[in-house]
Amino acid sequence: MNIGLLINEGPYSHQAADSAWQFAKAALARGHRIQRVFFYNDGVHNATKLTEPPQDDRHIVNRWSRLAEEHGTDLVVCVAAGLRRGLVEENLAPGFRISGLGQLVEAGIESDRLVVFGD
Amino acid sequence: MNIGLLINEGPYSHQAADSAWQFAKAALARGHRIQRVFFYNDGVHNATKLTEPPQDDRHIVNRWSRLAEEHGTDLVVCVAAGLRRGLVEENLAPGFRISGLGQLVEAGIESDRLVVFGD
Amino acid sequence: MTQVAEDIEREAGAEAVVKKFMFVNRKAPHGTIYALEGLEVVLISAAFDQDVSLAFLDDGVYQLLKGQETKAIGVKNFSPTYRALEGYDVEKLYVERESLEARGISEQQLLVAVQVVSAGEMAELMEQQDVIISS
Amino acid sequence: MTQVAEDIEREAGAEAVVKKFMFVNRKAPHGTIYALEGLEVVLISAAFDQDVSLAFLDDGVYQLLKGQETKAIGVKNFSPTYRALEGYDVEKLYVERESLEARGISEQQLLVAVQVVSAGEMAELMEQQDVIISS
Amino acid sequence: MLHIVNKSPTERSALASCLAHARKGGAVLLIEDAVYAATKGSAAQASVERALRELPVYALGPDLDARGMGASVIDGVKVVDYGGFVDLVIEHRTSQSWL
Amino acid sequence: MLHIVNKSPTERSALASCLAHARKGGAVLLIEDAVYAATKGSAAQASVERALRELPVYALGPDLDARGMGASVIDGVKVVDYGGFVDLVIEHRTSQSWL
Repeated sequence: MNIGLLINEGPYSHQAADSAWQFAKAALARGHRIQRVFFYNDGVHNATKLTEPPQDDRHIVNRWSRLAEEHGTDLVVCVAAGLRRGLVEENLAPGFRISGLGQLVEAGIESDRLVVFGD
Repeated sequence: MNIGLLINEGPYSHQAADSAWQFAKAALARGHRIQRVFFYNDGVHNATKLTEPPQDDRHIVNRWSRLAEEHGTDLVVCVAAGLRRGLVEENLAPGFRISGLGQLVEAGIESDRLVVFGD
Repeated sequence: MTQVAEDIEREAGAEAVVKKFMFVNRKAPHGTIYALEGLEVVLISAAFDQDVSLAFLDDGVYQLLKGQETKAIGVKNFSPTYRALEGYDVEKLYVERESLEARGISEQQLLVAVQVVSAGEMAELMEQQDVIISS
Repeated sequence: MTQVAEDIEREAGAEAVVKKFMFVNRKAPHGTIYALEGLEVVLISAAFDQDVSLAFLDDGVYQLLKGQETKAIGVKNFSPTYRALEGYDVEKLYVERESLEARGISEQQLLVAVQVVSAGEMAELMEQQDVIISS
Repeated sequence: MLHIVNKSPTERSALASCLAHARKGGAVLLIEDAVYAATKGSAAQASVERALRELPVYALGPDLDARGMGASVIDGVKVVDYGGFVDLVIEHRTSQSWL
Repeated sequence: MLHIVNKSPTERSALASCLAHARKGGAVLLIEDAVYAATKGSAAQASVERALRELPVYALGPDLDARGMGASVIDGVKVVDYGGFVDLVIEHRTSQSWL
C-alpha cells in the first residue's frame, strides 16, 4: 500500500520524528511504499543540514536523507512553516524539498493511508 | 531588581517566547533590569536570523535583537541545545551570543529572580 | 487503447477522486500554533475539491469563541478566518456538545454557524472519513 | 578602600553566594527531550558549588525507573546518568510519594537511592528554594 | 512563592498538580492557555474557587482578552497585565513554572 | 478506525478523549508516552480495562521497553513492534492521532 506520513514536531525535542522514521522503515520492510513524508509545524526542523547531535546519539536528519536516497522517499517541507521558523533552501539536507501545503492534501488524496506524528 | 529569564520553546510554535518578551518589556518599563535571557531546548530557535514570518505578523527574532540593542540585554543561546537543532553561529541574529549552560546557572546565582517560560 | 488515451483516462480518474477529509481541532488557540497552522491547511485543501469537514472538540472549541482580542499579547488574531471558511465552500463545521458544556460555552458564543453534535455523533463522523488530519 | 581592594571584596562576595537550586522534573523521559536536557543543566550546576536538589513529581518519577532499554526506539538511554549524579555531589533527590502511587511504582523500582516525600513535604521543599528551574 | 501555570486545565494536569502544592502565603498566576481555568463554567472552576480560599489567584488580562474570555472571569480571581505579572515576580522570592 | 495515542494519561487528557470516541470495530494503539496507560497500577488502568471490553488495545513494545515497562503490561493489552504498528494502519481504513 501507499502510505503518507505527516510530522509536526522537530527532531530530538519530541519523539514524533523518531516514531515516524521507525514506522517508515518497518513499512518499507513489509513491502509498502512511503508515498511522501510531509514536514509541518516545527517538523520543518527535521530538514536542516546544520544539526550536530552528540556523537553517541542518532542523527535524525541524516536518517531521513538516507531514507530518501535508498528508497526514493519524497521528503517535503512546508514552505510557509519553514519561512516562519528560518528553514531556508540553502540549509536543506539532501533528499528534502520545499513545497506548498498542497503537497500534504495531495498525500491525503493519493495515499491509501495517512498517519500523523506529532506532540 | 535583576531578573533572569529562561525560554524553552521556539518562536511562533508556543506562546512562551511572546510571553517572555512582553514580560521583559514590562519589567524594563518598571525600572528593573533583565540580567540575561537564556534560550534552551527548542528556545534556541529564537536566535536564528533566517525567520521570515508573514508581513502581518510580529517578528519575534527581531524583537529580541531590538531588546538587546536598546537595553543591552544579554541574549544567550545554549551551545549544546543549538548544535542538536542546527542553530549555528553564522545564522545568529544581532544581539545573541552562543555559550554554555553555565550561563543559565550563573543567571540563577546572579539574578534576584529567575522566571521560566516554556511549554 | 493507445498510450495517450490511457494517460488521459488515468488522469481523469485521478481528478475524479473525492475523499472525505476531516480536520480535527483539539487545541486551544494562541498558546500554541496548531490552531493557526491547522487552519492554513484547511484553506489550501479547499482548492482540491475534496469533501472537507472540520471537527472541534476538547479545547478545540475555544478556537471558535467570539470576541478574541489579541492586541495586548501582540499576536495575530486569526479567528476572523473561521468566518471566511464559507467563502471557500468549507461549510461542515462540527462542534462537540460535551466539549462546549465542560467549558461553560454556549453555541451563541461561537463566531460562526456550526453543527453541534454529541460525542457519539462525532465518533460516527470520524469513522466515515477517508483522511483525518489532526494537530 | 582602593579600587583594587573593592574589586577583590566584591569578587569574594560573589563567589561566596550559595543559593538553593531546585530542578523540578515533571515530564516522562523519551517522549520529549525535557528530562534529558534538564539533566544536562543539573550536571553543569554541580560545578558552581550551589546547594542543588532534584524534585521528581507527576510523570517525572518515570525518569527514575530501572530497566529502561531504549535500543528498539533507537534513542540514547540516558537513565544511567542519574546513577552518576552522586559523583557530582548531587545527592538530594526528592521523589513524591503520591506521584509514585498514582503510577503503581514502588521505591524498589527506582534506579537510585532517593528520599520519598509527601506532596506537602515537596511543597515545603519548594518554598525553601532560591531558584527553581522546571522544564 | 509564585506558582505560574500556562496550560489549559482540560488538556493537562499542570494546574491540578500546582494547586496540590500551592500553600498559604503563596500565589497562583494563570497565563496563556491556563487562563481558561479562571473562567466561569470551566471544568476547573470549582478547584480554582477552592484555591481562592487559601491564597490569591491571578489571571493575565491580555491572555484572557486574546481568548475572548475577558468578561467571563470567576469572582475573586484578580486580573493583571504584564506589569502586574512583573510585580508578582518581584513580590515573591521565588517562582515555579508548572510547565 | 485506528486510534493512535502518544500522550501520558496522567499528563494529558488525550487518552480519555480518545476512549470516549473509540467504538466497537475500531482499535486503540498506545505509543510513546501513552504506553504508561497500558501498565499495571497506572491511574489509567481501569479505563483501559473498560475499553478492552469493547475493542482491542495495543501498546508499542519498543516504547514500553524504553520506559522500563516491558514487564508491567495490563492483561489483555497486545504488545506490537513497529511492524505490527504498520499492520494496524493497513488493517484499518483510517487512523486518527490524538495529539
